[in-house]
Amino acid sequence: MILQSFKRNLFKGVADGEVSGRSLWQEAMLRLRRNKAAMISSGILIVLILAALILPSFLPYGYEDPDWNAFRAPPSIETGHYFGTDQNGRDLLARTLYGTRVSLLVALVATFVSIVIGVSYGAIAGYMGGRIDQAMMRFVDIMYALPYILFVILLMVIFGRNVYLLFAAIGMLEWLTMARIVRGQTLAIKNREFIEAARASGRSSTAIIFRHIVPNLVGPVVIYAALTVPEIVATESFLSYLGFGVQEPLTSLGTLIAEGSDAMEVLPWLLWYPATFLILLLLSLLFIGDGLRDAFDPKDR
Amino acid sequence: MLTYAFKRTLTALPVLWIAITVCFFVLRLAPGGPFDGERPMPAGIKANLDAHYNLDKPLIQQYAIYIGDVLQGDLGPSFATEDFSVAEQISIGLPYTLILGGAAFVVSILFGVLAGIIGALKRNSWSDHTLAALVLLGLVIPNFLMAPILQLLFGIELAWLPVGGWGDGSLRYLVLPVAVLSFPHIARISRLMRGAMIEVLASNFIRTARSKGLGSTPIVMRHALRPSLMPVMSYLGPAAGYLLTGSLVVEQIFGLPGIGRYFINAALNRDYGMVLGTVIFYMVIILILNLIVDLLYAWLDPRVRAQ
Amino acid sequence: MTKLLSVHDLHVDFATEDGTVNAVRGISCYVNPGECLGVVGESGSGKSQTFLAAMNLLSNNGSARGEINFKGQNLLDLPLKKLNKIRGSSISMIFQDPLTSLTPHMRVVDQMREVLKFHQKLSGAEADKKCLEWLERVHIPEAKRRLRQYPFELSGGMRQRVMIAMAMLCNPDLLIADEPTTALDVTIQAEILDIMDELRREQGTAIVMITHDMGVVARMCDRIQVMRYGEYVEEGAVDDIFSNPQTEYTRMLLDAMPRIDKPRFERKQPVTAPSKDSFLNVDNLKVEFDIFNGLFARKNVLKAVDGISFDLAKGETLGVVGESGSGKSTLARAILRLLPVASGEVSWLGADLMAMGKSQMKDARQDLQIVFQDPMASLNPSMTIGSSIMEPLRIFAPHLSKEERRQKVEAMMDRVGLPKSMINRYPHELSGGQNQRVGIARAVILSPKLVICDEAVSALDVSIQAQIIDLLRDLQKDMGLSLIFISHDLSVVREISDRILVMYLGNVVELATSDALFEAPQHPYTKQLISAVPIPDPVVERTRKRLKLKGELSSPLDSAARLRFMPSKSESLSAAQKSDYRPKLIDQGDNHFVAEHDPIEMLLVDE
Amino acid sequence: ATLNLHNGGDASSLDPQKVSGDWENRIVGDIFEGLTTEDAHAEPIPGQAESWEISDDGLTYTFKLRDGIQWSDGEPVTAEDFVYSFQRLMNPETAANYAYLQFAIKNSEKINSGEITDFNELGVKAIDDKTLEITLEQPTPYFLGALTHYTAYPLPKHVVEEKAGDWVRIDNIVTNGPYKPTEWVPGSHVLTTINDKYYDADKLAIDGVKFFTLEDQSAALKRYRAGEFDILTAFPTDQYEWMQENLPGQARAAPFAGLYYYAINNQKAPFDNADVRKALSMSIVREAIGPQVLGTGEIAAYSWVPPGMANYPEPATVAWKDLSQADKNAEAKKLLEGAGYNADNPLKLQLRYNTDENHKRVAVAIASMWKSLGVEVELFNTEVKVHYAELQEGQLDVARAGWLADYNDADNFLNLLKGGIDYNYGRYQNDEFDKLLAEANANTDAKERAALLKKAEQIALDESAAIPIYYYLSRNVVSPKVKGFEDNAFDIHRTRWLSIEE
Ligand SMILES: Nc1ncnc2c1ncn2[C@@H]1O[C@H](COP(=O)(O)OP(=O)(O)OP(=O)(O)O)[C@@H](O)[C@H]1O
Ligand SMILES: Nc1ncnc2c1ncn2[C@@H]1O[C@H](COP(=O)(O)OP(=O)(O)OP(=O)(O)O)[C@@H](O)[C@H]1O
Ligand SMILES: [Mg+2]
Ligand SMILES: [Mg+2]
Repeated sequence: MILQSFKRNLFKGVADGEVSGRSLWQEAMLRLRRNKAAMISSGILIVLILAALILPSFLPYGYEDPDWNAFRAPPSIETGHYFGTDQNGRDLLARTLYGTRVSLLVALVATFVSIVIGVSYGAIAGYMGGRIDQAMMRFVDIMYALPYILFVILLMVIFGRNVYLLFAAIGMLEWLTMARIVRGQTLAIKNREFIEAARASGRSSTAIIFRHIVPNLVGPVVIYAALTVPEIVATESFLSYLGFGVQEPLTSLGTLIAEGSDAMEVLPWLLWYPATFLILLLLSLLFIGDGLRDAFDPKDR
Repeated sequence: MLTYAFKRTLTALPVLWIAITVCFFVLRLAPGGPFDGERPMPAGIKANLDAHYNLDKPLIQQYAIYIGDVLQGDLGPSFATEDFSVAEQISIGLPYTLILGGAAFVVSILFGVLAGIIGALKRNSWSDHTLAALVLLGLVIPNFLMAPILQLLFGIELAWLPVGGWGDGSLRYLVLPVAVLSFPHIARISRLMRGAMIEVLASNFIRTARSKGLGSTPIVMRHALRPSLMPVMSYLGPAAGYLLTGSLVVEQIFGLPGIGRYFINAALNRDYGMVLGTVIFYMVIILILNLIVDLLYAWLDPRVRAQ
Repeated sequence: MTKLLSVHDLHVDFATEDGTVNAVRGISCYVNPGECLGVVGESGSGKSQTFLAAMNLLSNNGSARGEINFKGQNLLDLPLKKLNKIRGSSISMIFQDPLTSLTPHMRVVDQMREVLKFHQKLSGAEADKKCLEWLERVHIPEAKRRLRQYPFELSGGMRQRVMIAMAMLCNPDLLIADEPTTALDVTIQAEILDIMDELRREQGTAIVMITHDMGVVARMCDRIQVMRYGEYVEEGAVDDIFSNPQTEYTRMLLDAMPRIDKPRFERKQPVTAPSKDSFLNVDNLKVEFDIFNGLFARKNVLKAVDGISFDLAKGETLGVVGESGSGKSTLARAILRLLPVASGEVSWLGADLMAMGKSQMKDARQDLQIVFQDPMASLNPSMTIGSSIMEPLRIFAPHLSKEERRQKVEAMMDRVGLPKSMINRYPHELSGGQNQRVGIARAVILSPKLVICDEAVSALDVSIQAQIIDLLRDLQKDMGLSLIFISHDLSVVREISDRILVMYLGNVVELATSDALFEAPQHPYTKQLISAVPIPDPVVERTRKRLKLKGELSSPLDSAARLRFMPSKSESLSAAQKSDYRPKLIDQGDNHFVAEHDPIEMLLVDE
Repeated sequence: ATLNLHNGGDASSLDPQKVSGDWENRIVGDIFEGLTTEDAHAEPIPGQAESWEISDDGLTYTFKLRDGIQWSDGEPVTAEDFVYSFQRLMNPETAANYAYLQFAIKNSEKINSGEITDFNELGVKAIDDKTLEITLEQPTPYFLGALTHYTAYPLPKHVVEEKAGDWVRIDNIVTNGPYKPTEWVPGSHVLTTINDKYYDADKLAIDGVKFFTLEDQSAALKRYRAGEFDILTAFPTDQYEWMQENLPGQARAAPFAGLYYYAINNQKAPFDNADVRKALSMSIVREAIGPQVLGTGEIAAYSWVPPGMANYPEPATVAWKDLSQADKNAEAKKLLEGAGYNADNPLKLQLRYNTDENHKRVAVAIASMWKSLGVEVELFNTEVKVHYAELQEGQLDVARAGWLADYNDADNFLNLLKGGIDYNYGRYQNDEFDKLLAEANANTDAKERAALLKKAEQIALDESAAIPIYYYLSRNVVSPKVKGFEDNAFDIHRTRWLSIEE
């Protein structure tokens, strides 16, 4: 028919055929790059990570051995203790950098665990609904109420002390709220018509959950994930303090700050350097989280 | 709706029972007992204590005794504070906790939601980022650091507020602990709110609302707020739980008599009765809160109710 | 006469990851007070965006240049405060997408009331009264109850009418109506158009009518503006354009229009008589919804589909028509098991569809596809349309390579008239008609055996509509595709269907071959429908008379309403009997089924 | 004026037979009074008893109660109240966790373990209302001191019998000390006021005490600085220097009868080798710990018994005490090599400590000292319950422990190394040592007894049975307006002796 002849490129700005399919992920990365706050944050994060990974090998002092000549020494260029030393005469810069490593690792792994478990669990509960949902959410309620410290103690007794267990333990704690949030969103999304459309086209429940619902949850998930990081760092330092986490002479930023906060006025450097690191780290992560949310929102260009 | 609430209440009982059972046995599996400590005691004395608290009986029997007591409304004794039963201790601490946690809850929601809305409306502007950084500082500074900083600043340097304690329970004594308690929640709520609000503001029905000539306040309050509250609401259940069971750190630093300290200390002290008591208490609170949240979902989105 | 609204050299651009999209490129037009301007043109040509720009409602990535003058003010650079005084009171707009355009968590009444409150400081009972009045004017049955309902509880057409009522609440000077009647059946459409006309005549309201339905244009408009590719094609008084189109494109638009007063374009050889038990058999299907009002109220049962039976043969097209809310979409969903069915059977290729297990059902779905009524809502907002179209391939043709899939998707996009460059767009970045085509592409990409089209072409201009219909016909010819074609547009239904089923309140009132139905409609309701179809010819249209039947607007909750066409019976039955009685479907021979009814003379409104 | 006192932990009870912490001692010691009580220097002085006689064999004590002593409800305090209290203390059903402190009393241990069920067999008798006779198992030179302990406080028989377990409730409780409790909010505070029935009530300068529960020492210091507290019973060690500068004369770190030590597993190879133990002990730079690591100047411990214990003039010391650290290290290295450890085959050990900032610091410092000896140390921190549960089972290489004197006697410390008891964590076993302790305790002559104990101590030290590290310091902060606060080795400061000057 004549209609065929009307086909013509509608858009002069866009050359037809040159456009290839792009995933939400690729697109999000493109957009993230335009978010100033997120990019500055990424820069800070990268600098911190690189410093934590590379710098220690160039330092005059290690993180574990006391300098018997410099206990509680304030920061100084001459002595080479650029951030000063702690009550055991250990170089704070080295300890801060190692602490950053540990905290980053814990945050990363625990966040990952909490996202994976929380998202799947919450989405499944929300989508399945009814009894399954009730049962699954009551389980979460129970987990909230049980004193997790006890479980950590038990885990340590059963499996012995190791850092991976710590990661898992913290992750196990943090997924609960993630699951609740995801479930709440799922409840709202599953009634939308496009889910019905997906069912009509033969998608299995699993595929609907993971291909249709979860991508629409990216916003809250990314944001909440970023929000859990500070909590994870704090929990880690508490568990470490009780002896369930990383052990001396290793340390973490949370632990350094907890120790430093007691001597805030006397040995201020013990607090402010690690605190600066931590605050920079966490703020960057949070801003990146916000940026990622914006980037993943197709309606928000 | 009512039937739903009723059904949920019924299912709460088995859930409680499971929680108690799991906790009971986990508690006993953990190494260390209530009477271990810096001060060792001779075996004879320990045997007397065990007998006194039925700890010498087989575990199953202890369990049966405990469940029997609970069914009669008796949460048993606490090892750490012998003059008060578990139930008494919880009831003594509860008013303090309710006031503190309740105030923090309200403050968190108010400021969190407000900051979130502002963030969404001024998205990615200079003011959004500054506000975000400020609010987020409350989250990234851990409470065990935030509390002493505020104490130093407002209690000692400026001497505006008392450093700690409950005093006569007047507002002056509440300001700092409530602030420390609510900062992280304000931050979380505001971020969740901002994200959801941005998403909602881009929807078609907001376009309709704008086409009606509504200003941004009615658009936000009437059209955008409720759907954006969804993730916040999901978070509120747990958050209220945390706040009501208080925070160990805040209570310890400010020397407040709430019940938050039991939740970790009892476990660390292996104060079996107290741990189980707090678990039951916490469980009830959580079940109630989450029921409320689930009912509120239906208010936020009527399509959920139709289910 | 001073112009009320004049657009001068308007450009609308959208920034996308694939470059800038120039959606509107230098449009100029105007409307005079009390005038009705018809805006027609190809789907995606920028009709909606032009007027969204005027309302300052472009989406985030869009920007407008040029000049839009309203009563001497340039709307494009008016401060928000002033603009808000105008929006909703002096200018109001009816959006194309009624499903997503109402706030889901607010009751209808609350959404309507706030307009009055903001612009006229009206509230309380007075406001309620006005809202109710308007809902009644747009013929929403049981308006009082509907006021208290949430949008998702209304059918597509009802939502659209709520939008319309809301837009007219403040007696605006300018009403921009973007496809205001696509989801309405012809009778209601006619009523709505009457109301608009009345408004125009009595209050001097100017109307911009964006539509694909040349019949509507012919009826309503004084002038027409034709658009294509974001540009102006032609403009002129309606009679001139219809009688003497200047451009090829306009002529084509007019020619491609199916008309019920002319013979069908292309006779297909009638399919062999439907063989029972072969393909799709629907037997006494019922769907019920529980309706709750408030926390403590008793629930009511709404019988949305109330015992429908029909058979469909391979390669056959069954048209389904009926007033808005009569249960067409619900029927479609029920057949596909997207809704719990109260009772009844659906057998598919001899197997009981309702009893199928998971994997069987999945296999069946490969051959059973649906195009949803609301194109936007049925697309995953976080998926590009490319992947939405590709999705069935991912499920049922996993053996294909990525590249092969992409080629297939592009080929399909091409066949439904979507440029390949749109592959990375998200649903909200497309026009209504473009989204609808995405839905169609997704449904037919697997060459299924049955496609249910729920208002599948309502948002398409005639040329694209014809293209889609051709596509469906080709599929029918090549693969023996069967269609259930739900539409309010009777001309299109007639054009495409072999048989047509007429629904009223969840029941069948007439079922016959297309020709039989249109040439010799039997049921008064069918007759009324056909008489209300607008004809795209201003001269003919203005002189046509429509049948008007007696009786109240009917509600599916009112079980006696089924006897609307049998007042004689209704009088002889007790209340209880009334609610159980269903008019019987009587075979008139020749596969023509008609429900019991009184003679039409008894039903006509005396004039 | 009311004294605002930072009391640390939350009191678990006001029943003197149920408590066990020093924070509880501060409260119950103010509201009850035993036969003897402490003066401002924590030395025993007459309390409810105005005088006493001790039989020559040191086994029988006869106490004469003061005239007119009364419970706070006006009932007289009688000898019978004391008999009742001691019987209740030993009653297994009471499950008093500190009952063993009075095991010197005849038959008490047997009653407590249920061996004797007739409480009248207990060596505590009322001769008449005013006269009380206590018989001991064996002569116990520190017994008068032990009677100041809260386990020896009388209980109001008339109230306890009537109200049973509820007698301690704030509405019911009746006391005989200078103060009586009037308010108790668990987790917050206990408030006391003057008991005007107390015999010295008119001499009390302070109207009452508010004992605040507050475990966070930094927070307590802040409240002190804000004037909310008058006395802190602990402070963070890091703040010591700062306080000396900014709150001159207010922070007090005084010698305290307590030992901080590392238990070392005498049963497990290679620590069963005395040379290995000795090497580890020698290489610790004790002088660095107190002043440098902790910053409060704790005194290095080379003996097992802290200096200044009553009837124990001079503790034994390790032989190598006065060597220079270099020599000590050289010697230690040699000893380790002798035991087969060198750079290729380093000694490996796990050092356990329970959760605490100071324990951690000490462990870190000592680990690095050992490291310089070529020892590989794994630091192992656990929460206190697990720590002690596992220590009692003997699961350790080297582990931190500490002991604060219950009563003023060397025997209290030496007991920690006695064979066959649970809290000899290192499972040190030396028959000679055990024999000497038994002999000493049977000896009524204070000098001879001291010599025997010292001999035992020397044996343990020579064998490096455990590793003493430092002697505790008591840490208090006292507002300048509080007068009468005397530092003492037991860190007991009864409110009776204090006054506030505005
Ligand atoms: N947010 C956006 N981003 C990019 N392109 C857009 C966006 N919104 C609309 N477009 C494009 O602008 C063009 C004009 O859209 P518009 O909605 O005005 O079409 P229309 O004429 O109303 O079509 P229809 O009749 O199908 O509704 C379309 O091609 C559409 O793809
Ligand atoms: N989820 C629901 N809850 C309650 N009522 C519903 C629901 N969905 C549909 N209905 C009601 O069922 C009836 C039939 O609706 P349906 O959507 O099938 O109508 P329709 O024939 O498709 O109308 P339209 O032409 O306007 O789209 C209507 O009265 C509608 O209000
Ligand atoms: Mg449009
Ligand atoms: Mg429909």
